[in-house]
Order: sequence, then C-alpha cells, then structure tokens
Amino acid sequence: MLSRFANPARFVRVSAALLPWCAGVSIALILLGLYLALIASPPDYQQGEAVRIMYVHVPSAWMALNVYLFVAAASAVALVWRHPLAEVAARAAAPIGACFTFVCLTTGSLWGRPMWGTWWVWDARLTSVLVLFFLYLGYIALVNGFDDPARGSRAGSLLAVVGVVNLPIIKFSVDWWNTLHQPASVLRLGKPTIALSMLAPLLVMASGFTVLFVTLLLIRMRTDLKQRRIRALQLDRLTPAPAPPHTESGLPARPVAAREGI
Amino acid sequence: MPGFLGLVRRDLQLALHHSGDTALVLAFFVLTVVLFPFGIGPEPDVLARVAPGILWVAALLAALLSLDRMFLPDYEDGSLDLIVLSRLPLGLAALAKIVAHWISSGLPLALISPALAVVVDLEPGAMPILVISLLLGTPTLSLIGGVAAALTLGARRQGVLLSLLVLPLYVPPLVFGAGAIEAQETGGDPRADLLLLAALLAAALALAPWAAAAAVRQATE
Amino acid sequence: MRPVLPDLIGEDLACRRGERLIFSGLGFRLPAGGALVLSGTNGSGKSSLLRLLAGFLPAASGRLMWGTQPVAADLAGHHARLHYVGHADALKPALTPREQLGFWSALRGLSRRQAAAAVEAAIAAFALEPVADWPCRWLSAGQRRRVAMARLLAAPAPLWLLDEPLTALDEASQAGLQAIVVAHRDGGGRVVVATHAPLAVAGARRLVLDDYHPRRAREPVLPI
Amino acid sequence: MNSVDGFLAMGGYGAFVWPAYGLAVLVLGGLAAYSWRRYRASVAMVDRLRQQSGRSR
Repeated sequence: MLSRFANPARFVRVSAALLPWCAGVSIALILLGLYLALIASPPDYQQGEAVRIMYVHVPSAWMALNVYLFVAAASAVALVWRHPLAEVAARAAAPIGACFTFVCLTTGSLWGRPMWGTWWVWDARLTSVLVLFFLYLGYIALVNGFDDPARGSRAGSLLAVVGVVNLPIIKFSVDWWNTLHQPASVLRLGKPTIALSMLAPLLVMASGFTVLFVTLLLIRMRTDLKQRRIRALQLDRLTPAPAPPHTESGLPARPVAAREGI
Repeated sequence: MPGFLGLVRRDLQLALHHSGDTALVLAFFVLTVVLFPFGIGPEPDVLARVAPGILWVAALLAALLSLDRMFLPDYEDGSLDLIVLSRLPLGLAALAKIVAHWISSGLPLALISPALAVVVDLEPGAMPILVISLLLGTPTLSLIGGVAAALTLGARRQGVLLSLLVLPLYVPPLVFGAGAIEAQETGGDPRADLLLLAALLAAALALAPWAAAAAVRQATE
Repeated sequence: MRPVLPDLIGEDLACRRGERLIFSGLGFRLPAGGALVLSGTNGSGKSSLLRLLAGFLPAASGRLMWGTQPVAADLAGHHARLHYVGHADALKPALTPREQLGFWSALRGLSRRQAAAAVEAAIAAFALEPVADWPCRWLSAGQRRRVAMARLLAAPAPLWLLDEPLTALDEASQAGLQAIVVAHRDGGGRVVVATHAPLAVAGARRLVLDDYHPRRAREPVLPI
Repeated sequence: MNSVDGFLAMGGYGAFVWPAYGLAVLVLGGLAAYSWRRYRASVAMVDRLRQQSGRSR
C-alpha cells in the first residue's frame, strides 16, 4: 500500500529523457507525412486532389479509437491494481483523444462536402466516431465534475471501462441502423481503393500522430503530477504546525521520538 | 436475499409519497410527443413516418429525467451508508433501486405510450410492438442510467453531467427500439430488433448492477 | 460466560481524504467489552477514523485487524458485525419510525418475526412509543436522533461506531443512551464514540486525534 | 509560377483540402502549445512555492 505514497521519481526521470526524442520524432514524421500526402502522392482517379484529406481523416480516426482504448486500459489498471500513475495517464490521454476525434469529424465533413454535396454524411463509421466523441466529452466532464480530483479520476476510470464495454455494441447498433435506413447508394462513403503510393503517406501520418500522442501524454502527465505537488505544497503551507502532543493528565504523551521514526 | 424486496417496496412506497416524480415523467413524455406535430406539421403520412422515433426519443428523455432521484436522496440523508453496510450484496441493492425506478418511471411510460401513438398517427398495427419494445427497452435505460446516476453522486451539477454520460450509451436501445416499430410499420419483421433489445436487456441486467455498486462504493468512501 | 471475541486492532493507521493526509501512525486495541473515546479539534479526523473503522474508507497505510484477520480480507463480514451511526439520521420524512426500523433490521438479515420483536424492544428502550407511528417529518431533531440510535438495538451487532451521539439529545435521553451503552458492553459488545461532550464512559481509552496529525517536520509525502 | 498556383488550387478542391489540414494543425498544434505552456506554468509555480515554504520554515 505504501507505493501510493511513493514519489513517481522513476516516471519523472524516464519521461524527462524520452520527451525530447518523442517530440523530435513526431515532428519529423508529421512533416514527412505532409510532404508525402500533399506533394509526393498521386491524385485519386475518381476524387482527384480531394483524396488528400483522407491522409489526415483516416489516421485521426484510428487515433480517436486507439486513444479511447488506451484510456480504458489505463482505467482498468487503475481500478484493479489502484496504480496511481494509471489514473494520471487515463486523465491525461482523454483530451488528446477528444482532439483527434474532433479533427476526424471536421475533416470527414470537409471531405464529404465536395464528394457528396453535404457537410455531414450519416455514414456508419462517421456516426460511430460522433458517438465516440460524446463518450470522450462525458469522461472529461465526469473527471472534472468533482471538487476532489482523486474522486473524479476514480469515477472517470469506472466510466471509461463501462464505455469500452459499450463501444462494440454502439458500433453494431450504428451499422444496424445504417443498413436499416440505407441512404441512396451514392451517399455511401466507400473506402477508395488504396494504391500502394497512397499507403505510404497514410502510415507515416498515422505513426507521426501516434508519437505525437505519446509526446502530449508525457507532457500532460508531468503537468498533472506537478499540479498535485502544487496542491500538496499549498495545503502544507496552510496547515499550521499542530500543538505539542496531548499530555492529558494520566495519559503518557506518545514519545515524539518514536513517531519521528516513521 | 435479506431485504431485497423490502428495499424495492420501500423505494416504491417513497415513490408513491412523492408521486409527483412519476407524474412529472409522464407529463414530460406526453408534452414532448404532443409538441412534435407543431414542429413537423399535422400531415398524417409525415407523422406516421417519424412516429417511432418521436415516441422512443420522448420516452428515453422522460426516463432520463428522474434518474438522479435513484440514489441522490439516500446519498444525502445517509441511508446509502447503511445500505452499503447491510447484509444485502451492494449489487443486488443497486438492482433493487433500479427496479423500483423502472416500476415508477419506465413501466408507466410503456403503458401510456399507445394513447400517445394515436396523437402522432402511428399505425394501429404497430401499437403492440411499440409497447413491447418499450417494455423491453426502458429497463435497459434504467439499468444503464443507474450506473451513471451512481457515478455522478456528489458531483457538481449532477443533472447535466448525468445526461451527458448517459446519452451515448442510450444509442443502441434507441436504434433497436425505434427500429422494431418501424420494421412493423413498413411490413418488415420486428422480431430481429426485439431480440436484440432483449439481448441488450440481458447484458445490462448482468453487468449494470455491479458497475453501479462499484460507483456507490466510490461515492460512500 | 461471555463469548471470547477477538480484539479490534489498528496498527500505524493513516487516512487520506481526497489529497489531504488527515492522520498517520495511529494505533489502538479494542477488546470485547472495551470502549474507545475519540476526541480532538474539528477536522482532526474523528469522523474519518470512524468511517475507516466501518470499512467505508480504505486505510491509506497501516492495518486494521479483527483478531488475526485483516478487516479488508472479509469486508462483508466486518460490515455485518458493526453498526455505524453518523451525523445524518438516515430517516425518510414520509415513513414512520416503526417502518424504518423494521426496514433497517430486515436489511441486517433479521427474519420478519425477529425484526418485529427487536424493533419493539428498540422503540421501548429509546422511549419512542408515543411517536412510533408518526411520519418522521413530525418528529423533533432529538426524537429523530433517538430513532437513528434505536437502529443499534433493532439488529444485534457487537461493534458500535457512534459519531457525536449526544448532539440534540436531552438529559434523559443522554442518560438512557449511556445506560444502553453500558448494557451493550456488559454483553461483550464494544463501542467507539467520537464526541466533544465529556461522555462518562467507564474504563474507556481516550484517543486524541490531534496527536496523530501528520508532522509538518517531515518533507510532505507527495500524495499520489 | 503556375505549378505553385496549381498546387494551391488542388485541382479545384483547395477550398476543402487546405482547411482540413489547417484545422488539423490548428487543433493538434493548439493542444500541444496549450499543454506545454501549462506544463511550464506548473513548474514555475512549484519552484515559487518551494522557495516560499523553504524561506518560511
């Protein structure tokens, strides 16, 4: 149990060493991805240049889902083993996932407009991402909904686990709903056939996003730990040094020396 | 199990004393459904087309309305501590409260829904399916809602937070519930949707009480 | 012969509420028939210690043992052997004392017949007959407090955890409560009471929570 | 020169490709900047508090 008091020195040290490398690699990968996506890849024979939106839309969709799975896994670890850092990781990751989901939705809409004439397409995949976005907002709102941050993290962890159990059910029900109300076939956001030359930018952008996620996660986790340190220091400054040990008549005061030993 | 029925009976007794809550839920359901024709227009064929969706969304929102009454009163007056300390496993205690909530909100919604179906021109043939889908669906709404209600105990602005947590989780019951009625209306076969709804209920019945219990334990720490 | 029950032992207990370390290094031993009186300034952790003993709150560090068995190992068993009377009375304004006491004793596992008998005894012991069938919203704060206390007798439990039991009670009720506590201890039960009022509890060990305030001298442990 | 204009026009879809990328950079870059700034502020606050508590003890 005492590990809960342990100072997360190891994590702070490791993340300090990792951070510059992660930042550098993510920037390099994303720049390479942008070059491949915008310049070094051919336009699609059907969609022309608009297909380039896919190189941002699809990787952010992958990240949206994978970050939520990360949050759920970290939450499960936090609930089962009460490991303090797992809660910190889950709380730090969720806003990043929400940003990826938002990017996915907006680029999806920007892609739908020229292709199918409407800003929003009730396509099964896009709709699932929309529901996932609300799951993220629910988690973030719950974690910040309590005065006591520790209480918020624990409640959020439980919600994340409940959410991940519901994810496949939601995905199934949206697909079921989509086939039920099959819009005109032209509206179907078919997956364009991915030529090899298109795969490269996709994978590079995806890995760039992943390393970016790790970088932001480390920064936000370190911030969370610093915030706790701040609260501890402020609390410590406010609580006055307690009165000398209570020496009520007849009751021997606890030998102070003995207590210092802990 | 010691006190399970006693807990359900006590909660129902309290619900009767504050029968305003159930009346509020029913009034909200009626009001919401009646408002739609003012927005969509009275043309019968248009209304009939969207009737399943209107009825189910209104029922879902009405059920959502009284969710925070499930654990909050006991949390505030200290009864929740005693329930945690009781011989009744906390999962069953949570289930008891969810059952009581369903009987005082979901069940009446399902029973009065045919009367409202007339207002939105639902085909008479689809009425039985409407009631069955609500009877199967509203318990799932109470079960999932129970988890969210327990999670938000002690949170600031519990009402708003509760609905934000619960709405994405209500998508599956809504899709299958409204889908069953529409399948019946368009001459299709509603059994698939109803079976899926029943599957959701079975899963929620098995998992939700324990998740709610874990949340209650967090709240009474 | 009084059944020899194991002692309730706390070793080096520390308690955290939210991110604040309330107390640490707290130890005690409570044998059958014993009594522990908790006193200390407001916010020193009296209520937190009671909730920790009741098993609501896991100890941040240290061990709570029932004899040789750690309490955390069998939490349900621990809950079954204690009564916790907190600040809140847990009474529904619309229900009568008799209904509520019957409900709570049923929830503690008593059969309908046993519960009825125990409830009558509890009502008699706390002189609640005149108001037994009134809805609780008609009762005064003192009467409501007595109904909350009556739960102690409505279902048998060896360990009583009482948080400020004397507040809102008149002299007669306070004397009545003390007599009941003495009878409870004679029967092998034990009690932990958090109180400011000088509760005359014979042979009670006193625990002043302020003595266990986490020393500021040490580097504040980073509360994860 | 016209290759640059061609590049910007994006085969007529420039009005959608550039906002898509712009938005992605804006949102992700914004989150990165916000997180980094908040991190720096926290570090500064911790140092300040530690000096104060150091001095006052």
